[in-house]
Amino acid sequence: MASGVSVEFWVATIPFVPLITFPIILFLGQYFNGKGWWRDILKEGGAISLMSMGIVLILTSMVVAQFIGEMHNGQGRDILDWITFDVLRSDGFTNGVNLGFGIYIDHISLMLLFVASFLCFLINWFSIGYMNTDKINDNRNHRFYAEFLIFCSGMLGMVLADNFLWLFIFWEIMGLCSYLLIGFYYERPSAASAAKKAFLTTRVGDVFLMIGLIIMWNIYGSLDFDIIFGWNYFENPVDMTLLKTALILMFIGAVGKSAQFPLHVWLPDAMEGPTPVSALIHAATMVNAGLYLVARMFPIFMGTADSGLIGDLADVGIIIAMIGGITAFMAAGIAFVQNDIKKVLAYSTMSQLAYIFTGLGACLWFASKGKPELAYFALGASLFHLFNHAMAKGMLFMASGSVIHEMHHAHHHISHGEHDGFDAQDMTNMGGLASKLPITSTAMAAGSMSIIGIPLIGGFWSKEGIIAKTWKAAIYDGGYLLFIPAILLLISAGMTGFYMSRMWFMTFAGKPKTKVAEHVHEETPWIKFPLVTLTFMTLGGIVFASLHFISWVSEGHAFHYDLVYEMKHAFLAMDKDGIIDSTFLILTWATIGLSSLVGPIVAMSLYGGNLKDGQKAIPTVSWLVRLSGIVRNRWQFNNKSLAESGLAEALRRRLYFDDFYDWICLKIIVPIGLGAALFDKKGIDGVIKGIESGSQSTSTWVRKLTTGSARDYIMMVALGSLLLVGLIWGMA
Amino acid sequence: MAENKLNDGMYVIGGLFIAIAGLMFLSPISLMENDWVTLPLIGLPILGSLLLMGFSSAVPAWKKESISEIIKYASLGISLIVLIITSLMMTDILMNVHWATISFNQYVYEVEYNWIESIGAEWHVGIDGLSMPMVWLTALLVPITIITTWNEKKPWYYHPLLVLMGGCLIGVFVALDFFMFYVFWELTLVPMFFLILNWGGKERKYAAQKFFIYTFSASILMLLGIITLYLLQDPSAANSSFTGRTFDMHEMIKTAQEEVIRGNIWLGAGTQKLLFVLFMVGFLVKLPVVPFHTWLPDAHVQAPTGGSMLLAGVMLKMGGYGMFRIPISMFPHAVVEFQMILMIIGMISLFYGAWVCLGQTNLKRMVAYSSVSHMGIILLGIASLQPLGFAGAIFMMFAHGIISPMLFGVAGAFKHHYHTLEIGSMRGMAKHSPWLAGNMMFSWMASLGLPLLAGFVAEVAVLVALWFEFGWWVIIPGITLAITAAYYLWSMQRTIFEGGEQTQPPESLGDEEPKDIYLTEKIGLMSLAILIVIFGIFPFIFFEMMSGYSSELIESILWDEIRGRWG
Amino acid sequence: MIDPSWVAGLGVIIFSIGLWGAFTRKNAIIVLMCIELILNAVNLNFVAGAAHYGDESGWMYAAFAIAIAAAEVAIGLAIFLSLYSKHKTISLDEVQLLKN
Amino acid sequence: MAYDVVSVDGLRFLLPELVLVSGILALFIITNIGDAKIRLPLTRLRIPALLGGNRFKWNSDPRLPGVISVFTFIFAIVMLIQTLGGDTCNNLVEKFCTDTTILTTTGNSPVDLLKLDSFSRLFELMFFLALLLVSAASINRLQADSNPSNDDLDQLLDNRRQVDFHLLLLISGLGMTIVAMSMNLFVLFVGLELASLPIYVMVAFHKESKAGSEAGVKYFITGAISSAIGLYGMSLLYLWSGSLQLSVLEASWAAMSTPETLPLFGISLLLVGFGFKISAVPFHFVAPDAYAGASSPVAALLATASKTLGFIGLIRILMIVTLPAESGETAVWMLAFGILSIITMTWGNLAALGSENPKRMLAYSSVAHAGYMMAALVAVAAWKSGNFEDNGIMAAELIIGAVIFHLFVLISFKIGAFMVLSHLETENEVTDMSSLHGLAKREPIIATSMFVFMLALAGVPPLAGFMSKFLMVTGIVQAASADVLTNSNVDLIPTIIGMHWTFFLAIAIFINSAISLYYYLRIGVLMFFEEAKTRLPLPKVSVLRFVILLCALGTIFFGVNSDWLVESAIEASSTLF
Repeated sequence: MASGVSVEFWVATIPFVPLITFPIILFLGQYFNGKGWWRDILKEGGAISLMSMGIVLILTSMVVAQFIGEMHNGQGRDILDWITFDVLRSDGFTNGVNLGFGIYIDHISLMLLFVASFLCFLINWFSIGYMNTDKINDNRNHRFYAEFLIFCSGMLGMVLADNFLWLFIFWEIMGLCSYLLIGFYYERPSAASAAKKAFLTTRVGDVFLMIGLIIMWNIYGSLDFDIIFGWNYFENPVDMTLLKTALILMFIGAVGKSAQFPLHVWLPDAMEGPTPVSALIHAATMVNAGLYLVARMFPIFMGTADSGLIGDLADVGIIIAMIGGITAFMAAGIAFVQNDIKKVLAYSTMSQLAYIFTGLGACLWFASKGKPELAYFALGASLFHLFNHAMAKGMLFMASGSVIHEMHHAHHHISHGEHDGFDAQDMTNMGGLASKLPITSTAMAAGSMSIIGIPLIGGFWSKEGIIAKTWKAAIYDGGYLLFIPAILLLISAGMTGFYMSRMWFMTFAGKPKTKVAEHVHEETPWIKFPLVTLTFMTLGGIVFASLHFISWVSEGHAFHYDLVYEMKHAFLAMDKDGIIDSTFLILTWATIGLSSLVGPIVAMSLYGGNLKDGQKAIPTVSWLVRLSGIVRNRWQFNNKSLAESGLAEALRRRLYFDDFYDWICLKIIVPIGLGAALFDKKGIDGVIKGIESGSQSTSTWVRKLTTGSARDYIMMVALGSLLLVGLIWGMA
Repeated sequence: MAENKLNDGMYVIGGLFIAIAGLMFLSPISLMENDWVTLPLIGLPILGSLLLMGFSSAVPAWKKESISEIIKYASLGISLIVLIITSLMMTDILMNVHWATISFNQYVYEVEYNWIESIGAEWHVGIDGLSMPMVWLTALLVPITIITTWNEKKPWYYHPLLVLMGGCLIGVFVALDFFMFYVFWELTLVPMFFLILNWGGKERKYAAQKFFIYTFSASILMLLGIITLYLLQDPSAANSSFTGRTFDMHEMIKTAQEEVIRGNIWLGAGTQKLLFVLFMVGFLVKLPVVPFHTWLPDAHVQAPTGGSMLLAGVMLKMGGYGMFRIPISMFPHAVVEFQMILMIIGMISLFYGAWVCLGQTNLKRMVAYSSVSHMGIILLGIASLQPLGFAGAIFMMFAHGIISPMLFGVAGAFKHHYHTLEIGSMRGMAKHSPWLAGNMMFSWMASLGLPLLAGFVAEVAVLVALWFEFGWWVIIPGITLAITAAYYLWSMQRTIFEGGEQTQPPESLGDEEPKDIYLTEKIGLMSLAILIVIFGIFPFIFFEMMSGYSSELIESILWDEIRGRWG
Repeated sequence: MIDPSWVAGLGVIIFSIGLWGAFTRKNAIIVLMCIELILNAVNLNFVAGAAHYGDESGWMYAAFAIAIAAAEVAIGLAIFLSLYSKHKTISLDEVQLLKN
Repeated sequence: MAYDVVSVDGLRFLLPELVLVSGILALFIITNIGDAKIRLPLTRLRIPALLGGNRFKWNSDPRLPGVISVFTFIFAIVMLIQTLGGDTCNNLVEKFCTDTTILTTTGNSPVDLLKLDSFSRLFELMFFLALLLVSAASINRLQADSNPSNDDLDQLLDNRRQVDFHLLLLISGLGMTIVAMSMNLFVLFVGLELASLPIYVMVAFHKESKAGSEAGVKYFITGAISSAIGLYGMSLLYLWSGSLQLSVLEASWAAMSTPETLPLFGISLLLVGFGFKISAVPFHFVAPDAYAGASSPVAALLATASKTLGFIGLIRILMIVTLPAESGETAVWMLAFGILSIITMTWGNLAALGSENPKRMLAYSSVAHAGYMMAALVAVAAWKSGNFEDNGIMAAELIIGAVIFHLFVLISFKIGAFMVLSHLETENEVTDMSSLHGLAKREPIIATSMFVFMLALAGVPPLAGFMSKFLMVTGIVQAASADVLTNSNVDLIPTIIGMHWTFFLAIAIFINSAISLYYYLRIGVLMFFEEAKTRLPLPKVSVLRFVILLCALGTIFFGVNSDWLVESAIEASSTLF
């Protein structure tokens, strides 16, 4: 990997490995379904796909090892001249404009590359344990693995692409896979409709994204990162209003993909897909694409600010932060009342992604205002949160999958395979599972803590950074509008503490609420490995931070990132000169208090409780269960009135967004379509039919003039002669 | 028995190959002029299929079944020969011709013979970057169509008719003489008329007549344009002609180009506009655009699978091809003047077509309207007057040419196996017929413009060009993309998906077991799918050629006008 | 000698009578007679012209016209006969099988 | 070169007509040869008298008259070709042409009587071909047995009916050739009557049916009135100019400085006579009735040869006599004919659209075609009214050439279509479309031929009908638009408004073509789509089938390889100007 060519080759190979593997699985599966060796040895394609992902992981690790700490400035390399053409402008032709595929490596892409391939591998592993042991999937797992692989190649390709067009292309491919995988259980109407919803909602965003890209192209004459990021705004001034518009349009695409307000409605429904899909696509990787896109805009903001166009693009940052804040708050609120374990996680995903968006918004705001250091810090915090969230949420989903899987099996065992409307995902059916599922409960606890932001655990560092930078922007840098997202984020931090704890305690603490929950068995072996791995990844966030993680994205700006400084900075709001900022000290502790104390304690008091007598939990979580028992005994809330209030109902109805969109579809869009069809049939085609019938009736009338009487004919001849005489005479 | 039949077929194909080889090497024309177009691409399919049909009609009715296999293999053989020759030509062109350097109005494989000397009509054929993809597309689609609809009724007429159709279509695409162009233009109607009339659905009688009359009516206005243009030629150009004039497109384009260089408006502004309108009416109806589109849904819904495949795949492209070959290459002033109108028509087609799709309950009707919608993109590409837009429009012609046959092939297979075309008449097709469902999904995804499938390239190119020229108008195509996704996904949900644990085949199936597609259908559809992917990932195979052509076209004909308008 | 214009004027009158009669009368024979009237008007014109110009060919035209008229009558009557044998009528109003 | 018409030199040029005359005589004699013997007076020798007595089996064969007339026509065509060529024209492969020869009356001051040039010879060829096809198609079937109740009568008559029929055909042919050749309006008229009178009879030939005699009466009465009116118009012209010699009339017309009543009335009334022949609206009313009542071959004759007669007359009158000598002047009849042509084509097509009787449909289609050709004639006047000498002559030649071409190729597809109906008549009377139902399944070749004829009538390329329509429209557009279109820098709307109004005739032709396609295609649909009552093939009538195939081949041939015919037609029309 010393020479450039081989680097290019190895990196470019990464997305193609799964791309080549998927048809093999698909066609083998189509023909050898049900064969013993196919089912048991190749795990209906799971083994092949795991192998493929293993190769990808190895390649990725090699690439990351090669470039880590070295690649401060991104660099694109062309691989394929996709289409070449000329552009005509008023000043003449630009010849040989090329839209090719190439790879672009910088720290952002390396990080996401690693996240993607690592999680893809683990979740593929998990899938073998999860999918292949469920009877409902028999004889169609090959489809799952094939689509899974296309997704992986889409994700990897998107991360590596060296221009916005190819980013968009792979982005769309992921969208397709998301559609296919959500609709994996296509026979369920809910799954089919969720798949459609996901595709359409993201498609709406994609349309804007595409228009945004087209405008970008118009502005820069190219979509290559190299060209756009290296643009000299002095020599080639651009229309800033147009650029702003383009960026906002692109952001709308990101909103759709990352399920932000108001295009968020698809994500909860997407949980209809198999749990590994939710884990990978709808929590860990694909939804990050929007974040990646926004992060990719960063050099543009820096570039404009460097060229003296300070603040011209700041509005974009505010909009992004605003959307993030609203989504974070809204999603957290809705997550309060969800009983479906996956739905809670889905809203949590939405909320956490919103954090990252807010962080990125603040980052872009700083960048545009010409404050690179703060901008880099915010960018680092956001991307770090992305990393933490991906690891934690991937694990949480897998753990929830484990729970669901075992619940399902237990139910199957008890009811002897009959369908009685039992919902294996409903947390009100669970309880006390900590004793049955030791690894799962541990993993879930770790993941939840990371998401909540319990101090010292992965997510804490990044979340803290995001909130702090948002406030910083709001308070010190004149971004008064940013107060709104900043306040919302702060409140949401507490809410996160509540709903994540609620989920954990409802599932694992207390007494079993149903018979099924009592009969749950231990996890299947394939599930354990990824959970354990990810638990370490999650808890070890600080390790990554101290491994100069943030400097990955800082492009050469040296920060003092040693552990001690990090600690001081985080907990005491001390800057590098040792001065403590009291405002941020308060803010920091408010955040910690809200998220780590208030939220969890309220949740414990409402949903916690000791296990059934005689049941013991694994030591890693038993303290939690016991703590919840204590809290519950001490403070007993009666939340009945609140739970039955209109607000709770509205939250349960997801704040009526789905109803509203359904109303738009069914009452506006579909009627317009039907109306257009009717108009086409009766109006436009009616004219044609009218001409036809008109000429038919004219024909009848004309033929009636041929009366059959010779006298009439003679008379007509006579009249005709008169007519001729008249015309000719008159003419002369 | 089956093997016996196969052998028969092989003999027929072998015999045909030998006959063709003989024709090519013994025919004085081919030998002397090195003419690879006249006999192999046009003469062979037309004469061959007429011979086959004549042979079939001579066989008494009760014996016809026994010759059906021979006829099928013979038709397939002819179409494969054409495909092989065309592919060789294409490879030759791709390897040896650099489209970026070859100048506008230059052709390869160009041959010229006298035809009707007294009026100056010639048999003039040639291939350039515009026609090569179309010719290859036609040559490709005919065998695929034959294979896909291998089991059609009355194959002794059906398959030769497809071959005949292919020959006529290639004639349109290679013609460089207006007379020849028009003759083949109208000739294509006849086989399609019979395909619809004899193998179509319930309303086929109405549909066949409507199709014929509608498109014929439009193209006679084009004929008026041809005549007017012909009369405006220099009356001393062709001495052998009574009128002294010629129908040669090559000459006319050359004259137009010279006038542009001199800074004149060839024929004068008003005349250019008049001719432009006359020609465009013919082409727009063929394309078709709203509001001249209503023949299309009727024709498509009633046409047999093979007919729809060729109709949507190639016949609609005749309109787009004609626009590039004639009005755009000859009347730059009018093109620029009418740019806005073209764009608006394109927008209406695109947008309105998509909305109508949303309201359709018939699968084929929906796909037909989606064709209308996609043809709007071609018009938009043209209206953009950008090299990229032109190249995108031409690529759209090609891409839609491989996507829409698959759409119709799938719809036809659905009709064949489920006896219905109603969307929502069934649930859970993925369970009953996974191959059919898979192909259907693939084709729909391709049609809604999924990246890395052929249609996306064209859409992106056209949208970019559109923005360059018209700015925010691009929002309408953008919305249309979403609507396109909506109607396809909605139909997918109601046809392929759902259905619960139990199967829900449509009522029209009665007690029959739902079946999956035949091997032949699988081969045909999968080969189209593979092509869609190949041209989606490697569009440059043709795009370079198209973009070279477009740039040359704009640079040598339109540039002055465009610059004049920009001031 | 009478001025030829008087002869021609008479021709106009006869022509008009003939034409008028041709489509007002039902009986085929009478219509035939009306045709003869028109032809006679023609003859008058020819004769008048011949007299006026001293051109002998005019006389010949008239002679030929008479011959043609005769042939026409012969054929006409034959056709009427065949009509009568099938329809039992020669009234033009009563043969209207073929119409529209 | 001018010859005396009754000299040997002159008659040499009339060999085709002489063949017809001898054919007529032969038909008289051969069919009457019998075994009657005459005893030589004073001897016991009984020598065969040949005429009279019982006829032999061979010459009472009903097919014999047909064979004789077919061979007469073939021989006439051979003779015709033999007279072709000459100094100015030596390559008949390139085009049909001949030197101009004028035949004059005998006497001291010879008057030009007949003119033999490419124009008249081509028309003669057309007449002979049409008559040849009709007579060939009538060999195997004539209405001899159409009325089975009269079996005994038919036995008695043997082939008398056929003899009559073919005799009429031959006589009619003679008349037609005179029309083609005449240089004198009255001679033309005599020829017209000679051709028409047998046709009246032939229309009524179907006398066993009510429809036949009715059609005969109507056609006769209306035709006679029209030709009488035409003759009256001619007499007015005579009164005006003192001669009916075309050249004299042309000169007098050119000399006329202000419009005079007499010639205008004369011309108008003359046009009525020809208008009836070509079945222009409003003189067309009887045409559908006649076509429907007559047998199909006769109807075919009406639609081709008879129409051609009318057009010869029109071309003579309109193109030679009344066309202004100077360009820039408007012919008096231009507007009238323009209006009539549009009405004619539209009326014909609209009426044909809903027609349920195939013969009536073809009749109306024939009316429409007359309209197209009239429009072409109007265009010639249009170029005269414009100011472009060089192109103008060519435009006129092209237009008249197109009309001639059309009349020529009509023989292939119009006769072909009627022959198919004739073939159907061997089975049942063709009174509505149902007899065409499912023909494709019974007789694929015949049905395909019929479809070819229909497409040719509609003007679909590459068939012959397209070529003629194409040429006509080319001529019209050229005449109407040349001065507007060249180098006009005005905008679109002024360009359209600035067109000569005859340009819209071209558009009218196109619109009508579109309308007409509807009913032509309908025939195809009926044949290829509808179910027939029976799957049995039609009775074998080999000559008829041969004729149909010949027509189909001709239709395709003259469409795909029309060069020869186009050259010939233009050559013929160029002799006029």
